[in-house]
Amino acid sequence: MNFDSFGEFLAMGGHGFYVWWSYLLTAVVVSWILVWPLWRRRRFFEEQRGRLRRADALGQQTEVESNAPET
Amino acid sequence: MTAPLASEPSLWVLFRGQLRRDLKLAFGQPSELANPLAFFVVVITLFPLGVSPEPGVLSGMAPGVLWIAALLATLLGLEALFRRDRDDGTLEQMVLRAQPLYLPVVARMLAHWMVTGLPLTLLAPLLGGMLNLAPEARLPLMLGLALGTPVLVLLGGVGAALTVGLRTGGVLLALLVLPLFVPVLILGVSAAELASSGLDPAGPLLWLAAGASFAITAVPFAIAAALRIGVETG
Amino acid sequence: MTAPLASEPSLWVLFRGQLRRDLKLAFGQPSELANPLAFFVVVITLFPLGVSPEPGVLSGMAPGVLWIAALLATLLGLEALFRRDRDDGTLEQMVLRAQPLYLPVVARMLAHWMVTGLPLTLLAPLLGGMLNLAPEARLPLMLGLALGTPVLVLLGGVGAALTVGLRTGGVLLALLVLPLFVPVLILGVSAAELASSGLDPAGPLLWLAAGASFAITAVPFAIAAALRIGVETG
Amino acid sequence: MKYIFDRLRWPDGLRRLWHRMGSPRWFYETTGPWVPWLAAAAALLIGVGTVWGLAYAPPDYLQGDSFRIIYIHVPAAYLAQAGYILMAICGVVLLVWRMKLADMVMATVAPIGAAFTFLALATGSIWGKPTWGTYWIWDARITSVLILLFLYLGIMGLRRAIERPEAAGRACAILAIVGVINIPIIKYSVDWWMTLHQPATFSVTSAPAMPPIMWLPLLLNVLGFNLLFAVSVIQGTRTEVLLRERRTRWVTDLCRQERA
Amino acid sequence: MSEPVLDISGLRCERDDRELFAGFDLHIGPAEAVQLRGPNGAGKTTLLRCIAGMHPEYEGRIELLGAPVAGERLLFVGHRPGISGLLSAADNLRWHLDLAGWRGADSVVTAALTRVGLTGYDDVPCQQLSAGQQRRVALARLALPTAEVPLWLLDEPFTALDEAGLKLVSGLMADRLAGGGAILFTTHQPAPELPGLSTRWIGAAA
Amino acid sequence: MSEPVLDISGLRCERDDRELFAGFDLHIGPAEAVQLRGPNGAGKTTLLRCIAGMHPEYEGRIELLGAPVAGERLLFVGHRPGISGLLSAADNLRWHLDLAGWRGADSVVTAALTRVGLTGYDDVPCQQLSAGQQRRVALARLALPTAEVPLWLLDEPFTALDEAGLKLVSGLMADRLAGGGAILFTTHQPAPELPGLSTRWIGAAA
Ligand code: HEM
Ligand SMILES: Nc1ncnc2c1ncn2[C@@H]1O[C@H](COP(=O)(O)OP(=O)(O)OP(=O)(O)O)[C@@H](O)[C@H]1O
Ligand SMILES: Nc1ncnc2c1ncn2[C@@H]1O[C@H](COP(=O)(O)OP(=O)(O)OP(=O)(O)O)[C@@H](O)[C@H]1O
Ligand SMILES: [Mg+2]
Ligand SMILES: [Mg+2]
Repeated sequence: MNFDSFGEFLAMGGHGFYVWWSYLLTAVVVSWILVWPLWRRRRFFEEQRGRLRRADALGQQTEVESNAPET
Repeated sequence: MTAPLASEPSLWVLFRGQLRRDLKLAFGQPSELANPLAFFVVVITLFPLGVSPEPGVLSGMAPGVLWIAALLATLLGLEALFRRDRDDGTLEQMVLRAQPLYLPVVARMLAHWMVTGLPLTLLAPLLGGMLNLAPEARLPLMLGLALGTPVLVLLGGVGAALTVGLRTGGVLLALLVLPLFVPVLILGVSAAELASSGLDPAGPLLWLAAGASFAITAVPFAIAAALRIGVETG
Repeated sequence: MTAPLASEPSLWVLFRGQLRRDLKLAFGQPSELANPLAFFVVVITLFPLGVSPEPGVLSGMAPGVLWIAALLATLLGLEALFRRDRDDGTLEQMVLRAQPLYLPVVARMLAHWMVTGLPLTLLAPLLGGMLNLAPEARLPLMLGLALGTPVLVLLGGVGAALTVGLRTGGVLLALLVLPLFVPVLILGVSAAELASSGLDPAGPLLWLAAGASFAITAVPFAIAAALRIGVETG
Repeated sequence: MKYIFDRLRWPDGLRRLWHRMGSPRWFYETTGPWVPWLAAAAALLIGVGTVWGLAYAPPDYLQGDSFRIIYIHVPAAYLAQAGYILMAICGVVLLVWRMKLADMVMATVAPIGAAFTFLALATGSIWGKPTWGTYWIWDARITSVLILLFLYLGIMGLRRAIERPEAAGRACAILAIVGVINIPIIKYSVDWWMTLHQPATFSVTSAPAMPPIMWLPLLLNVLGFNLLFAVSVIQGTRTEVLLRERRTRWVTDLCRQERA
Repeated sequence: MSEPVLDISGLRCERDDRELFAGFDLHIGPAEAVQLRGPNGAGKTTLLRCIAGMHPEYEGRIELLGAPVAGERLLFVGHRPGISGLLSAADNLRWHLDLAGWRGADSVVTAALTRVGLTGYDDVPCQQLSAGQQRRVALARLALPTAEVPLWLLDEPFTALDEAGLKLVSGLMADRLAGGGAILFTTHQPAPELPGLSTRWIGAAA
Repeated sequence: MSEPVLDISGLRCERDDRELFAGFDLHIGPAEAVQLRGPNGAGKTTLLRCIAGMHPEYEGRIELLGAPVAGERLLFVGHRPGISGLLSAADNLRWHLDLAGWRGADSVVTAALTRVGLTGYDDVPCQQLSAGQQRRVALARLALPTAEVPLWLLDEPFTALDEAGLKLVSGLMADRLAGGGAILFTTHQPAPELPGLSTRWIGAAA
């Protein structure tokens, strides 16, 4: 451990402001990067669920590309 | 609250409708709001690259650079300002039906300003910082931009309206309009420079304010008249 | 000398035809040849006004200013470069029938260069003189412009082709294209500055020459591919 | 290029793998199980590296404790460039082999790479204040990272502006390729130009040779951020696959399962 | 005969030193429709633009309900659709309402789109509609409340329309006639059946 | 039956998640003309663009004389005229010749303009022509020597044309058929009399 107390650790030898700002910013950006695709994925499933429910309620086959190529 | 048709047409509806339409055309999605902002940062980057990256040199050039960026941004969208509307016939309809034509013209110019002058004014402190602008010059520069960019847009609008039906677009238009921009440029730059040498920038700013109020009231009439001519040709 | 249709289509005819058409569109009358020249004089005037009229400051800035004027001129006409053709369906025909599409693309870019890069290159000694450019820097500046402006036009063409069918024209286009312009700007400016400090400007000029020859051979393919996409959307 | 590639005598297995890799469904189903493991490894590496870097590494003899920003700054700067190159490679694959998956990866990488570019700029300029006394300086590396950010923003803007995903993909591929040719040119020209004006004072390159206790956490963080990048790209691409293939049977079935 | 809505007398117009028409008289009363016919280049569009006030170089007298023509009292649908391809149909129509300063609910836009058979297409950018659908958007203006003006000027309204579209549009025209409006229109196709329709030839020698 | 010029089988195309046509087959032999019919938005223009290679998102097979379609072997006249309004008719046509790399005298341009009844209008900017005259300029391409290609794709060629214009253009089409070409065209108007003409409906339910 390079610091003697937690207060010193926070102070970072007078550079605390800069160091903690950088790390905070990084934390925010990184969590955004990680959460965004998951959020989009959840929203997609919700939408599709709604669509499928509507389609089922109408008693129709959902439109499905029967011969969609796999590549 | 469906009003009967016989009621007096609403000027406010006319203005708001045009503004809404033009903003929709400028920003399809809210994410596109970032484009003008990014554009200004790129333009500013050209100067350290082209002229000199030294903080001392840059800080002297800063007001001029920001103002030249404003001219450039105003010029860039100018050719398309009425051309597309003319081509698809919406300009015709506007000239025919809008009563008075003054209002949609103001709305259109306001929309153009919101893509060019407004973002630049808001970014000015940041861009000034990147160019080492003296801190005391920041506010006068912003004020100058806030007052001067509407004038640029309006003067540009006259040029755009005059050339709307013509073949020679871009270059001729720029040539018409740039000399008109010169006084604004001079006043805006000198406000910032006075402030950075510790003097009072009120003089040029007042002139700019006077120019802006005159331009806002009078120039749209000129644009409207030019548009009528542009529609007749075709 | 009416050739039978079955004869091999002539590439030269294709190239020349496109060039002739584009020049006709750019200069309806010979008097319009003066417009680009006047435009540059006006643009150059903005810098002494906006930044500083002192000869010492100006002469240091001169190469940067001229190069930034070149970027500006290239940008200004860019949005209209393919847009009008797309709107009236001639772009469609070009993509369908031109074989190879490469040639009319080169012709179009050449025409655009003749309105922007060429007049600037020719005017450079005069404009440099107005900005107190060191005499020994004139030739390198001209050479740099002659080699670099074609690259600007070509890179700009990629941006114009990519955005041809889009609503967000001007600003997005500038944003796409300006970062690509950076190396040209740097090399061009540094050639002139090396020369004005008495050093040999051959290095950057050779790089520019290499860049230009690469760009002229390769970039039109990218433009052609982008145009195909632009036509498909319609 | 495709011609040469197709003529080469690839082992059958490799060839099959290449073709299978083109299938979005294959990608979705194969990479699913990877994600938790990758994420765990990333968390571990970054956790250890960061705590080590923040709390245990000794302060720099010149910059004091502000140098601890390096543990995020360098990985971010590195990924900013790697992301763009990845995008351009995907662009080539898309244009030459018409592989839809490449487009989906490209679409996903753009915002992630831009985010890392932004991070590199932000942490760098925050770091600049204590070391150089100013948040912004027109140094070579900084300027070229700024331009890189604009290249990213341009690609993202272009993709948003084009309605048809097919067309958007190819347009972005063209731009990414033109851009990637420019990246080294931009980097070297800026480097050379700015250093012509700015002698070594602000040089970022002359990092003092660090003792292992200082660079080991950096190494851990670089590896960790790489894994993080991978996790994020894989997750993003998986979502993109679902969105683009929403009308195929396998995705509909998947949605039905999700519902149950 | 009731007081004419549109009253043209002694109209003369030339273009490129060629006389298009001279001594041209036309009187259209309320609930009357006139189909203007003539070969390509005869001057039909020019005549409509003269009436709308967008071609001031003519001699003669044009009056709308006894007064000089004012843009707000007529509805002009020209060769150019007056529709922005970048905006959706609903946005375009909303703008047309706004232009007239019309205070009212958006529901009239949906209703107008339904009248021209475009239900469900209201939020697609018009660029992405077929030629006939775009034409229908332009003509949906005829179904807006702001279309209740004394005179309609329609320049080849049936272009690109299929048979169903033609019926819908001629239905709108018939409604306007029933409401006491006057219509002057051009078309090279056989005109639809309309009450009070007459034909007027112009410059038979092109 | 002789070898077909245009051979389409199993064509399927969708737009905005709506299937326009599927399992579409069409074979056009030399000297045959097919009029494509269908309501607005049925997909006629889309089909023509698929054939011309300007709409790549389709499934199925399209062959021109047994090979994939190449732009130089067909002539496409779309909704957009392919004519620049800023240039004169002659310049426009000259450019169309140049595009095909055609080495020959300018006299063919004058001849083509004469064939569509535009004698004397060759040096007016097309912007200043009437709608029908502009359409005629676009169609004058059919009378150029470069129009002697196996397949013509004409999307509503008769728009804005008067009766004389319609005759001239159908005359050009008949000539091409006599020369062994194939024509696929759309129109909502009654089709002109042509030898070897058949009608093909598409997506009757819009
Ligand atoms: C906005 C400002 C800054 C930007 C955009 C920036 C950008 C970069 C880039 C692109 C790298 C290279 C990573 C690689 O090799 O792949 C880097 C590395 C590095 N930067 Fe920064 N930097 C900035 C500010 C700073 C500051 C203020 C310092 C500290 C004085 C600094 C110290 C370092 C160090 C020590 C490295 C690693 C050594 C090396 O690879 O050369 N940077 N930075
Ligand atoms: N650019 C486009 N982008 C997306 N969808 C389009 C586009 N153009 C047309 N569509 C859609 O494709 C469908 C078919 O259009 P198409 O133009 O092929 O019809 P069409 O049969 O030619 O009709 P018309 O008789 O009106 O010309 C329409 O429903 C339209 O909404
Ligand atoms: N913008 C213009 N400038 C100059 N002359 C024009 C312009 N527009 C049309 N003309 C000329 O005026 C004449 C009449 O054109 P107009 O458009 O009125 O004809 P039209 O009867 O509407 O024909 P069409 O049936 O083809 O629409 C034409 O000979 C044309 O050359
Ligand atoms: Mg007409
Ligand atoms: Mg169609």
